[in-house]
Amino acid sequence: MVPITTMHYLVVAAALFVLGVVGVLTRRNVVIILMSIELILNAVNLNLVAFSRTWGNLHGQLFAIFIVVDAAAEAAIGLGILIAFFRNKETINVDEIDLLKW
Amino acid sequence: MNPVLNAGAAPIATSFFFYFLAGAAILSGLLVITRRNAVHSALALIVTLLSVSGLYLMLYAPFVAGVQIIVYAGGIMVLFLFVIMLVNIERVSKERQFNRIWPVGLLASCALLAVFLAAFTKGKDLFHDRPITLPEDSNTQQVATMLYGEVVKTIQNPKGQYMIGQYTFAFEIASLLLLVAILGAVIMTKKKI
Amino acid sequence: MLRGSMNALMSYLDPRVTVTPGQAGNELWALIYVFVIFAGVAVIVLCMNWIERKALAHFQIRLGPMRVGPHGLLQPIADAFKLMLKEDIVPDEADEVVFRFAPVIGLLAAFTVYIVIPFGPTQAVTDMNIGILFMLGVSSLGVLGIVTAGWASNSHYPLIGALRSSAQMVSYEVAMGMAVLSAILMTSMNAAGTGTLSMIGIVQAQQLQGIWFIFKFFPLGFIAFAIFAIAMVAETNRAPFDLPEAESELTAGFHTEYSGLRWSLFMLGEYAAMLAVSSIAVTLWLGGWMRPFPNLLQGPAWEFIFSLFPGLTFGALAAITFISAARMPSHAFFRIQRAGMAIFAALIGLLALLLLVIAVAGRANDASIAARFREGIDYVYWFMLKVAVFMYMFIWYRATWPRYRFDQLMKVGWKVMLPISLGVLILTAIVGVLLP
Amino acid sequence: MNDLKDKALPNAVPSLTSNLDLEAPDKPYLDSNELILNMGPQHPATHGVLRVILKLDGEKVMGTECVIGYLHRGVEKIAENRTYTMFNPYVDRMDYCAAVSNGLGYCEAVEKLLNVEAPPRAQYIRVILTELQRLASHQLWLGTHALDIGAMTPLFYTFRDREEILKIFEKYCGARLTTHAFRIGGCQYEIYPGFEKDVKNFLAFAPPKIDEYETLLTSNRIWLERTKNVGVISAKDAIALGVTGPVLRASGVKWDIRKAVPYANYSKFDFEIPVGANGDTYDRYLVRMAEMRQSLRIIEQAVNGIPEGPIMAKVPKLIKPPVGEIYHSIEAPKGELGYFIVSDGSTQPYRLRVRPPSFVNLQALDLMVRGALVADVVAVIGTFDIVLGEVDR
Repeated sequence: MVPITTMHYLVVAAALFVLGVVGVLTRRNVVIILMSIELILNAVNLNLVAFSRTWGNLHGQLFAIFIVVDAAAEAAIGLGILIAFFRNKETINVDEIDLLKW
Repeated sequence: MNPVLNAGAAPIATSFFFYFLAGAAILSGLLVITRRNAVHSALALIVTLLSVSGLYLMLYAPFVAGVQIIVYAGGIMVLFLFVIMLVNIERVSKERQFNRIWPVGLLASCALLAVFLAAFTKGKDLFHDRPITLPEDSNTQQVATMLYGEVVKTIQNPKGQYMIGQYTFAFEIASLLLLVAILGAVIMTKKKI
Repeated sequence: MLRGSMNALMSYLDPRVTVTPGQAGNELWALIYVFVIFAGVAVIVLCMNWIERKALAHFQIRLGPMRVGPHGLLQPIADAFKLMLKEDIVPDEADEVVFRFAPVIGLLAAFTVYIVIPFGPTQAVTDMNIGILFMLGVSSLGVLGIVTAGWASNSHYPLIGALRSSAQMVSYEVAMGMAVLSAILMTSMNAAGTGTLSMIGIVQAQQLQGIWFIFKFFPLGFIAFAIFAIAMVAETNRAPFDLPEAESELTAGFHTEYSGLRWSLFMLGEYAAMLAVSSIAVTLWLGGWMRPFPNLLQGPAWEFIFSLFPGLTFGALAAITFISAARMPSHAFFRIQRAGMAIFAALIGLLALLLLVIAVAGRANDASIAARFREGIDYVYWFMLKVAVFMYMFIWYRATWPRYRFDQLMKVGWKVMLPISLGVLILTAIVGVLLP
Repeated sequence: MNDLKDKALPNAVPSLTSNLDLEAPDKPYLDSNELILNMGPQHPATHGVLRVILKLDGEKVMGTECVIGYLHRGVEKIAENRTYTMFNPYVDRMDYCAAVSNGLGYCEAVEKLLNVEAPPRAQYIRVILTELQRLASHQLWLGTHALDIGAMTPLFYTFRDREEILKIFEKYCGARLTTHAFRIGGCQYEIYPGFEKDVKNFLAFAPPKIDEYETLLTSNRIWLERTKNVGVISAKDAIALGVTGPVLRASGVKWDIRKAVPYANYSKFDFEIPVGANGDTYDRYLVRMAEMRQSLRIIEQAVNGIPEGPIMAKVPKLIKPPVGEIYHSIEAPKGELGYFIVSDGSTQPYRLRVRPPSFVNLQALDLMVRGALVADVVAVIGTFDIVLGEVDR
């Protein structure tokens, strides 16, 4: 069997990234779009950690931790916006959120 | 001490676990973007997150794996589920699931995939797998050192001297970011302030 | 293959082994530990079921189960059979897949944490570098089971229960994490300044510093411990924080729609989680597997005296059982019950005898297998004894206190426990720096 | 959350039918995160078959609507087809937790209609039994109320002690729950030998037990948080809604029919009316606890002064009251229990109307829980001490 190399991890990360992009670009439900963004961030994290191992230092892992922090902030804000919007417009579909104000 | 008794844990069945976790991650990633029901998507995303944290463990990044589980799966996803239940509207899952420009989006994603494929096939040599393994035992300690700094004790100075870590500033900025996020979320979700 | 296995089996019994099977790469022993722990947890949950009902009953001047077996000893088994035979109802409007899967999530989360619980320096499946982080993370996954169960039931009471539990567990996790952090901070207060997240490392740090962390920097350690002890009750949804399943408000909360085996999985998960969080508390603050005064009362004589404790405890249990068998009314109706009780006592007595024999055989610190067994029994005994205190407290709380209201629960979590735990954390850091 | 002051509800009586605003034309059926929760009729905390429809915003109660009648047996209609004597057992089935009090009220009402009075000995027996019943009813209330709030243990303590009262009932008349202890004109049974001893034993037995309940609850922090400022009702509102009994007294109104309109010799006994100050759930708890002690006081005076004499007044075998109408009310454990009887001179009442305390008190539910949380609804339902047999009749 082929030994598992960094390349393998990169391919997995790329696949997750593309799945996330597809989700962001095609879905209507804001919640699922936010989840797709989490998918993208995870793909990036996986890349960073894989590179961290390749280069033998911890900077990649540090970045990954910062991205996790960022993802937490993003989820809180995104879901906050979502709830505020849902309260006013009773919809969570992106293509109905086109008024640029409420 | 007998080296046989305390042999370091050599990873077993690496490729099996890698393919298993990678498959689980990608498959549930696919489910995330295809399910009608947002709760199903969220559950699939949890599986993805756990698989990815398994992959981190295989990459000798136990601290990141732990953070991934505790923050993502235990925190963020509970928040997601909470919000989905709060805005639980039946009709969303019966409506059209994809937005009007979905062909464009899909096309763009395909283009992105093509770029990735091209990069991987053309630039295969760029990503050599070096036989470097990170020492597992001190991972947390090292991460902590880089984030917060450490107290260095020498013979001349036994009380120790504080060394600022490489990322201490970024760490403080991150905490500020979180504070702003908390305030923003509270202000936005509160009905009356 | 077989010889290799035998070799692996025997080599780990060598008393010179100082690491867990997971670290030693001994998969066979790791698997044995996994099976022993899982079977042990299942048995303890059954026992807990009986003990809780009995203890609660005696708190409330009742007798509790008395019919199935002497003093209702077989009641948990009868209940388990009943639950297994009951119909597994899935409501029509429920989300079937999620509904069926939800109890398993909670159970998985509760059982996975046992991988890193150190019953002794080598009596754990493995020791992780991120042990306590792993435990907190995985045990926080348990809430997903509750949330999905509540949502999938597609019914109002379970939904409210699920919302309550998700808010509650996320809130109390914060205070819990802060309390844990102050204990972790204490591990780093040695000459080298190296802290650890590993569960075994935390206990060894207590051994090294010669103090249980509950007494360290008194009262800081104690306050952190108290915060954890409160938060862990909230995390496991037990009274007085049992809002997600508050039976007088939400009928049964998130498991209203569940029946039979799936319902019992929730119960199993709840009790397993109780054991797990109690184990964290014991590991972090009460010296884990260490017997009382390991540094003060040293020497082979003390070792021997303390190693008699497990056997004596079970001997006392056997004696109590014998006495209560003898004190049963001398009516023909109780004949079988009395015989059953006597057999039960005899079994416990045999166990006690076995433990005593092992204690005596492994008396000296020689390199015999008996010595290793004796050590292991000692460690597990002291660990489980400390855990048992917590389990009793859980029952005691339930008998004593009314239930909190949701907003009060949140207020206690965010406005009382979090500031206190943060203060303790900061004070611990300051004191740790100021005191050499 | 718990601030009931800025509630947008005037002191007027809320209309029970439009509480939920379900039919408001210009509003959508429900707001985005509002929820209709159906509490009951099968629910552990609704004390029988009360059904409360709650409109919730998250956990906050926006409105309630009580649906009653699941236990309706048409007691008042039955009365029109029974003779006065035959109807007597039926009243026991209304408030089955305080059957003796119901019987007392009915018997006294008919006696008033007949213009006879029970002999003093019978009056004393009646007082002892009724006050014992009040104690038993309050104990039952305390156990279930505490259970609703999540404290399991008091239930078993109160049931243990209630058992002693029920034993006295059983020895006296053979029944424990639906006692049918009194007859029109007095009592059917003479007290059994040893009755006084039993009651005196109970008088010595009960006070430490009441202290025991109080140690579990009165200064329990969680109990205080769960009951203080929960379900507050002002004296004005309480009077406007016709609330009576401990619920009214906890709001600070010193209204007890035993003192206000004395009946059954109550004027001869020395006792106090405990009142509360804030009208919250905790005050109602304290009032009832104090009432238990006052009941013991009354029983003590009564059992030491049982006069000799007959136990039955001269009442014809076939009761045919003169034409007329009468309203007579007593202070039942739950509040004012009134009987309005219209007699057409025949052997059967022309019309009999019961004013049950639980039914009237239940009106205040919406006022008390609006703006509170779901858990408070349970606490407030418990604090009314409702019995659905009495609400639905």
